[in-house]
Amino acid sequence: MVFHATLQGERYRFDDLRTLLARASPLRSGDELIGVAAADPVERVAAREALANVPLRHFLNEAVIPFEQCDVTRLVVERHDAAAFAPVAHMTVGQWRDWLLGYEADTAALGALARGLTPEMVSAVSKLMRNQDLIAVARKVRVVTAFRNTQGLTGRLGSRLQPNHPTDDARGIAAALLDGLLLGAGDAVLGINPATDSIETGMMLVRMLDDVRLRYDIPTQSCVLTHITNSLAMIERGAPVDLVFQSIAGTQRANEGFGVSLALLDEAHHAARSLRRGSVGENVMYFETGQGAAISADAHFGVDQQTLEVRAYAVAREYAPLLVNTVVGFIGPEYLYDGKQIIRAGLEDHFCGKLMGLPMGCDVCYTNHAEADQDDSDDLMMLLAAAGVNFLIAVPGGDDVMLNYQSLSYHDILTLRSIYGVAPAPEFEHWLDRMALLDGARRLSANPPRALPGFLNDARE
Amino acid sequence: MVFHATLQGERYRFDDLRTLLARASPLRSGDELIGVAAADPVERVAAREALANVPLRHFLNEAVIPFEQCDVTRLVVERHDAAAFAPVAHMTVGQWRDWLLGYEADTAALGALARGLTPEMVSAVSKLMRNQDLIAVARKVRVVTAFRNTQGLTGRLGSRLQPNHPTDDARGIAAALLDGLLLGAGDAVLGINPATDSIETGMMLVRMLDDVRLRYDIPTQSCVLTHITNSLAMIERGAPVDLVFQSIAGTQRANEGFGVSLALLDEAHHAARSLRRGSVGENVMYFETGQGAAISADAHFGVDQQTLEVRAYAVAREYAPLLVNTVVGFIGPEYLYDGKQIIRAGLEDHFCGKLMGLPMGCDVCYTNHAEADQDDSDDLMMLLAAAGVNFLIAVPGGDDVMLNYQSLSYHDILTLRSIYGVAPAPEFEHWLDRMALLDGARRLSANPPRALPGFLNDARE
Amino acid sequence: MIEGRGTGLTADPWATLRGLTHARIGLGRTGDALAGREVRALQAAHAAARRAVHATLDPARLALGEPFIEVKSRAPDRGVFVRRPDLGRRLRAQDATRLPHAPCDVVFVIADGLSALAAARQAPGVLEAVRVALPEWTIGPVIVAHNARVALGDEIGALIGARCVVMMIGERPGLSAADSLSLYLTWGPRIGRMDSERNCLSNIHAHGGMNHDEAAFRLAGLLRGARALGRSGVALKDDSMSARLPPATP
Amino acid sequence: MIEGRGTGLTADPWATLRGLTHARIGLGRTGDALAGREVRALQAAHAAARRAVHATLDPARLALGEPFIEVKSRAPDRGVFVRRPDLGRRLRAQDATRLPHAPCDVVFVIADGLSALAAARQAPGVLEAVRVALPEWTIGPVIVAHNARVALGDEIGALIGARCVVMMIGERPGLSAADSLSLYLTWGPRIGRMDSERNCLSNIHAHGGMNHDEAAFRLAGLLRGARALGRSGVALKDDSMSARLPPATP
Ligand code: B12
Ligand code: B12
Repeated sequence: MVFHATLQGERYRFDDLRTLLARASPLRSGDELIGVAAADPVERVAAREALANVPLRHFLNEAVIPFEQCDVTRLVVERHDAAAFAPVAHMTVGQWRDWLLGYEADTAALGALARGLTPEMVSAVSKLMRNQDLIAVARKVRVVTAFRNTQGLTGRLGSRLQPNHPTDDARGIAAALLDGLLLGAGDAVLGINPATDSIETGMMLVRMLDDVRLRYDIPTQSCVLTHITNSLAMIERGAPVDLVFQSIAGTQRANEGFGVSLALLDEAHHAARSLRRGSVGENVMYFETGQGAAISADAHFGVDQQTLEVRAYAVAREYAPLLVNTVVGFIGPEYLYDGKQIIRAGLEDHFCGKLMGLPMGCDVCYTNHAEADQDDSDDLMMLLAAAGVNFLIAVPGGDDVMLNYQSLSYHDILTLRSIYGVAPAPEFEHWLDRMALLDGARRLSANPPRALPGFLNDARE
Repeated sequence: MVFHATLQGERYRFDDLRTLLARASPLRSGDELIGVAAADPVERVAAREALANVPLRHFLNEAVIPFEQCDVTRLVVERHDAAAFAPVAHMTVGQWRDWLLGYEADTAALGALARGLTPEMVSAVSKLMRNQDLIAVARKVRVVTAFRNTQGLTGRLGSRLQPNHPTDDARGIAAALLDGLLLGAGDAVLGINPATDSIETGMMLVRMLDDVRLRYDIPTQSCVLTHITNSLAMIERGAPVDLVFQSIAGTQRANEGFGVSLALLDEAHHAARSLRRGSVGENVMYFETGQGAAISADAHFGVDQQTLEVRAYAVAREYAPLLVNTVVGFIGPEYLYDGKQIIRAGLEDHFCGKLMGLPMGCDVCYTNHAEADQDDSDDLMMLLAAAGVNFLIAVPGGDDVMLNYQSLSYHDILTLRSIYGVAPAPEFEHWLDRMALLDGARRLSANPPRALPGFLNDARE
Repeated sequence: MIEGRGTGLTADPWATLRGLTHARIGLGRTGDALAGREVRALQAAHAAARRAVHATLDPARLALGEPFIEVKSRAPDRGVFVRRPDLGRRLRAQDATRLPHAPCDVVFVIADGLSALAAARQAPGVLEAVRVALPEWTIGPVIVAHNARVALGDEIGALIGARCVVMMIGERPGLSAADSLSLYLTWGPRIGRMDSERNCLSNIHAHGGMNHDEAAFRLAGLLRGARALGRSGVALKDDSMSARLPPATP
Repeated sequence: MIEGRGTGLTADPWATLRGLTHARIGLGRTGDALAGREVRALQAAHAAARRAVHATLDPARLALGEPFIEVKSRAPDRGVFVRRPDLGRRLRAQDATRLPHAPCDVVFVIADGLSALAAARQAPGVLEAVRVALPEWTIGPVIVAHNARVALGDEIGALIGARCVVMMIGERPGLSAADSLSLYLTWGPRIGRMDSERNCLSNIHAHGGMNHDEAAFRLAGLLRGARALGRSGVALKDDSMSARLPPATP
């Protein structure tokens, strides 16, 4: 369908929904790269005006990527829940934006809506929102998941402990793991990106994480973020796999570029659940997404990168994940040029993911080829905490020595706990207490390595 | 004194404290303009390293602007309180940064320190801080002031209601004033910038604000932000002046450019206090500052703009102000180029002002010639709320139709109240209750103009 | 919860009040936030205002009806102009040597400042009205200045040998008025004058701002005051309001 | 409250553990925050890593000791390269026509990627070791590519007529290693190959990363596996660890 808007005496035309969405998107380098960004700020505002007038129902009729060419489109169409959609079915995107910000749209109302929403609707409404709107609405949404502890409760902020090492050295990883645990990180997951693609190394790491968990009786889950085919192989070979990880994207073609398909995700989901390793819940999947992935794989179909990102969330929610996080600043300036674009995208991703019903976390980060620095990360982590993000990623000192980028440090999580009055998952908080890692004011003590004795058996402590 | 640092094999030299401070400052266009910014990021880090090693005591010996040439330098030297300084007297800037972030540096300790600090010490330590540090320390500081209500209490966020009009039309101003009051703004001050320089118009506006206050018995204070000489004239002519306003800067020369002197400020302070119009307190001054003002007046002496800004705070605290705010994004991209620089400067100014003992507020804003937009303002207002800012400025719809820039809207203040759980000054909150402007959930109702009857006597309501 | 402009069902209680100001009062609200249409309206206005900053001044379209001298500051283009106020305050070398020494009471400079639009739309009208209001004053050649800041008038006034310079300069564009003009008056212009030595009349525009006649009237008052005082600045006040009844509120 | 590295008074309990990883563990802390010296150390490393992104590859300093062919992508400089991955994936026209058709088992491309430093420091050593590990393979001319992304190898491999291409490419510089190299292996290279059709060995560097011999050993294993399988990518796994005892952890 063709859309129009008149602004400042000029008439703008947008040839289809895909184009309209792209032109309405805030400026970002990825959309410029594939030539779908608005030509100037006035065209951008005109597109928003036109978009505000599109009925939400229209999104059920016009696909941005043809049904026949993409299984993500098919998934969205097939799984659309008309009953859940009913409360907003009569609205335009603009009216819906106002409804979302209204007082009546409370936690219950927003939660009930998720399955009625398509990614394109959610992406569309985010484009009509300022940063404060993205925060104000997202914080009303609660998505609670569980495995060995409960993530996403009000007043809580989870953290992934990411103890990567450039050669997957077990002792090097253990040292970084210990550092994080002593600083109270890791309730969302103890999650290692293995440097190599070796299934054997993966097995070794999974076992090592499970040993630590058992030895100290930590109510958390572990994950080795290798390719999903490797995780399947590890499960087959009897490794103690808690969570299965995979990077996913918003088009069938981009997922092929990642070496995955919906069937493969399904298989892995079932395999992991069959192990019944969760104690308080059965959410066994962990997904990462990030604006730009589909563009990088040349699998974007002329759709703007943010809409593509939300399509990835439609994939994710099929598998009832424990954790989903956008890697926002990780993919690089090719797609999010500077701190401003990263911050905006981080807030969008969190908002969109939550609205879609996902337990959204974020890797607040930047690469060294981006125009960004620690101040931008500080800003984004604070804004996400205000928005009620489920969990954040943290690495020793904020420097990932294997993936080569800067994320948050364990300390940053402590800062957020103090400033926003949030705590880790209740089961994990209880463990911190039990291990006497907290001081009288319930702040992390300055814990020497011996506070968790025997961690590296043969390293002097 | 000459300072050195070696970084990545290169030795850097900084000829004096002034230069060292400038090179250590985060990148900003104003410092580039006067040629004092670091040549590249490596030199900047080297300067920080050198600065970290400077003993705080050294700041008592080396002035960035000679004693003989600037009364602000003289004021700082003469008013330095050695007893208050004692607890940190043995530290370097770097050690002091760590001390400030430590748990022992609590509200009491930080409050006791203020009079022992010089602006250059405070500016120096801010340069060693990331955005999160600026927030984490500032939120520990409380500066409480009072006139007809109490500003700066924990859990509170004040707002200035700024109902400007391009021709000072009384009814136009009243309409904007009513809009703000119905939205719960205005506890910090009802403050009009008069478009013209006319003392008569000023008198008319002061009377009009006082009438409104009396008619509805609003526990707040009013101010017409005209030149201080005009305020003095108005007081002489018997106008009901609550607060005396003045823009101030960090050098004698820059203040001369503003048409003020310390003696003039003193005179006005005494004149305003002599009226004894406050009910719960006697803080009668209102100051605005902002990075770049001294550079714009060509009165910078080669000192970086942030250090100059903190020197303005040394001026402000002489007069026990009720309110001080940085206008941060207001002066323009000549000094703070884009959203990132504005956000950083806003956090710096708030931190530095608080540490100096001032009741800091902020005009979260941007001009149309800057590379910034609403998203940046959203970010900064959220970050300042996290930092515990005393008050923020708000105008109808975020658009000041006289000063030509975008500040926050009254609605933004409501958003911050919800997200950060903060309320206006207690006396004012009580008034909102009394006038039945709050709903059951203590949120501002959608109040039609008639909720404050008779506001514009002859306008149909 | 959405109320305010255009909800349709009930008569908008803000309608009358909105006639009193161009300020964005009585806006639609939802929850704590502004209604979406207001957010978009602001974004549209922002996009337009940003365009205005980069517009250039075309002297041909000023329709001045009298000769004028065109000069440029040292800022070569709009991009540099925005970042380098120092350059916008000085004439480029060739223009400094070209200006005639032509002693007079006052010289008027039509300057783009941050809104060439403002200079184009307001300056000619104000200038015309000022001439009428100051019959006894000798007025120097009209100067049209590009990429100019307020202080550029100091150098111009000094070179011409004028007793006073009036910069008619475009203010930073606002959302409601992207074409607002200010008049900055400096008695005894010379390089190095401080802002406290000038006076200012601002917000001259047609969207609820000061009109040309009012501006000319006030400026004339200030100029006479400056001449009487022998200087301009903080010591000189705009008391034109007391000079006539009823006070003008356009 | 400040503990960790260098507090002086007590022996640092983290000292031993710090020998196990280059990760920033056991850092000094104050309140919730990192100690200032750690913040500054990170800033210093950041400034250095950003410089590395913009370094260029000087083939003369590679000391290759064999002939090589130099090519460039369509990205004219480092600034454009960073923003335009599409251009970094295609040869500029003159280089596409210049490359010889020289069928072989594998062609190696030394590519700057995001760290020319990495290519310069690691690629020659790895290449030398790979030659030794693959005596029976025919190896095409060494290509040195500027402003190259991983997928540039697809076009190069196809033009040369190689059965397989190995990109030896600089990773994005990290704070601890600004000179980390990756090897990306693509069997049957042609424009349009997906990343799932490649295999990767990463983190080849001297700051606790994989050493050249280990990289060559693993690469040889992957190459043999790819030849046996007739393809590379997700289906091919790096199981070199099981091939020998004890497992190498440098
Ligand atoms: C950036 C990055 C990504 C981005 C790539 C998008 C982009 N446009 O940049 C995203 C987040 C999408 C990503 C995804 C994955 N990545 Co990755 N990624 C990296 C990283 C951090 C930097 C790569 C780099 O600097 N390239 C250099 C520049 C110059 O080249 P480029 O042409 O711009 O980059 C291309 C390649 O890097 C390629 N790529 C990225 N990851 C991978 C992984 C594999 C196996 C292959 C073949 C290609 C590939 O994508 C880019 C675009 O084509 C490296 C870590 C490192 N230290 O290098 C890991 C790394 C290469 N990725 C890795 C993995 C495992 C994955 C995933 C398979 C994870 C998963 N379970 O799904 C997915 C899928 C990859 C795929 N098949 O496309 C591993 C590879 C391990 C191995 N030895 O096989 C690494 C080493 C990190 C790790 N140890 O976890 N990745
Ligand atoms: C920006 C600004 C400032 C900035 C100036 C710094 C800077 N580098 O830009 C700051 C925040 C420091 C400032 C301070 C003050 N300002 Co002021 N300012 C403005 C504003 C918003 C825009 C000016 C503009 O666009 N200039 C155009 C560009 C192209 O010229 P420029 O050369 O870059 O700008 C110079 C002048 O604007 C000058 N300037 C700024 N304010 C004032 C005020 C007076 C009286 C004079 C003579 C000059 C002057 O400073 C700039 C640098 O030299 C106007 C509002 C408006 N709608 O115009 C008010 C405005 C001009 N300011 C005003 C006032 C009252 C003041 C103060 C006197 C307030 C006080 N009580 O202290 C002070 C001191 C001014 C001084 N003597 O220096 C009034 C003037 C009223 C009048 N008719 O006299 C205005 C109209 C706003 C208002 N109504 O409150 N201001």
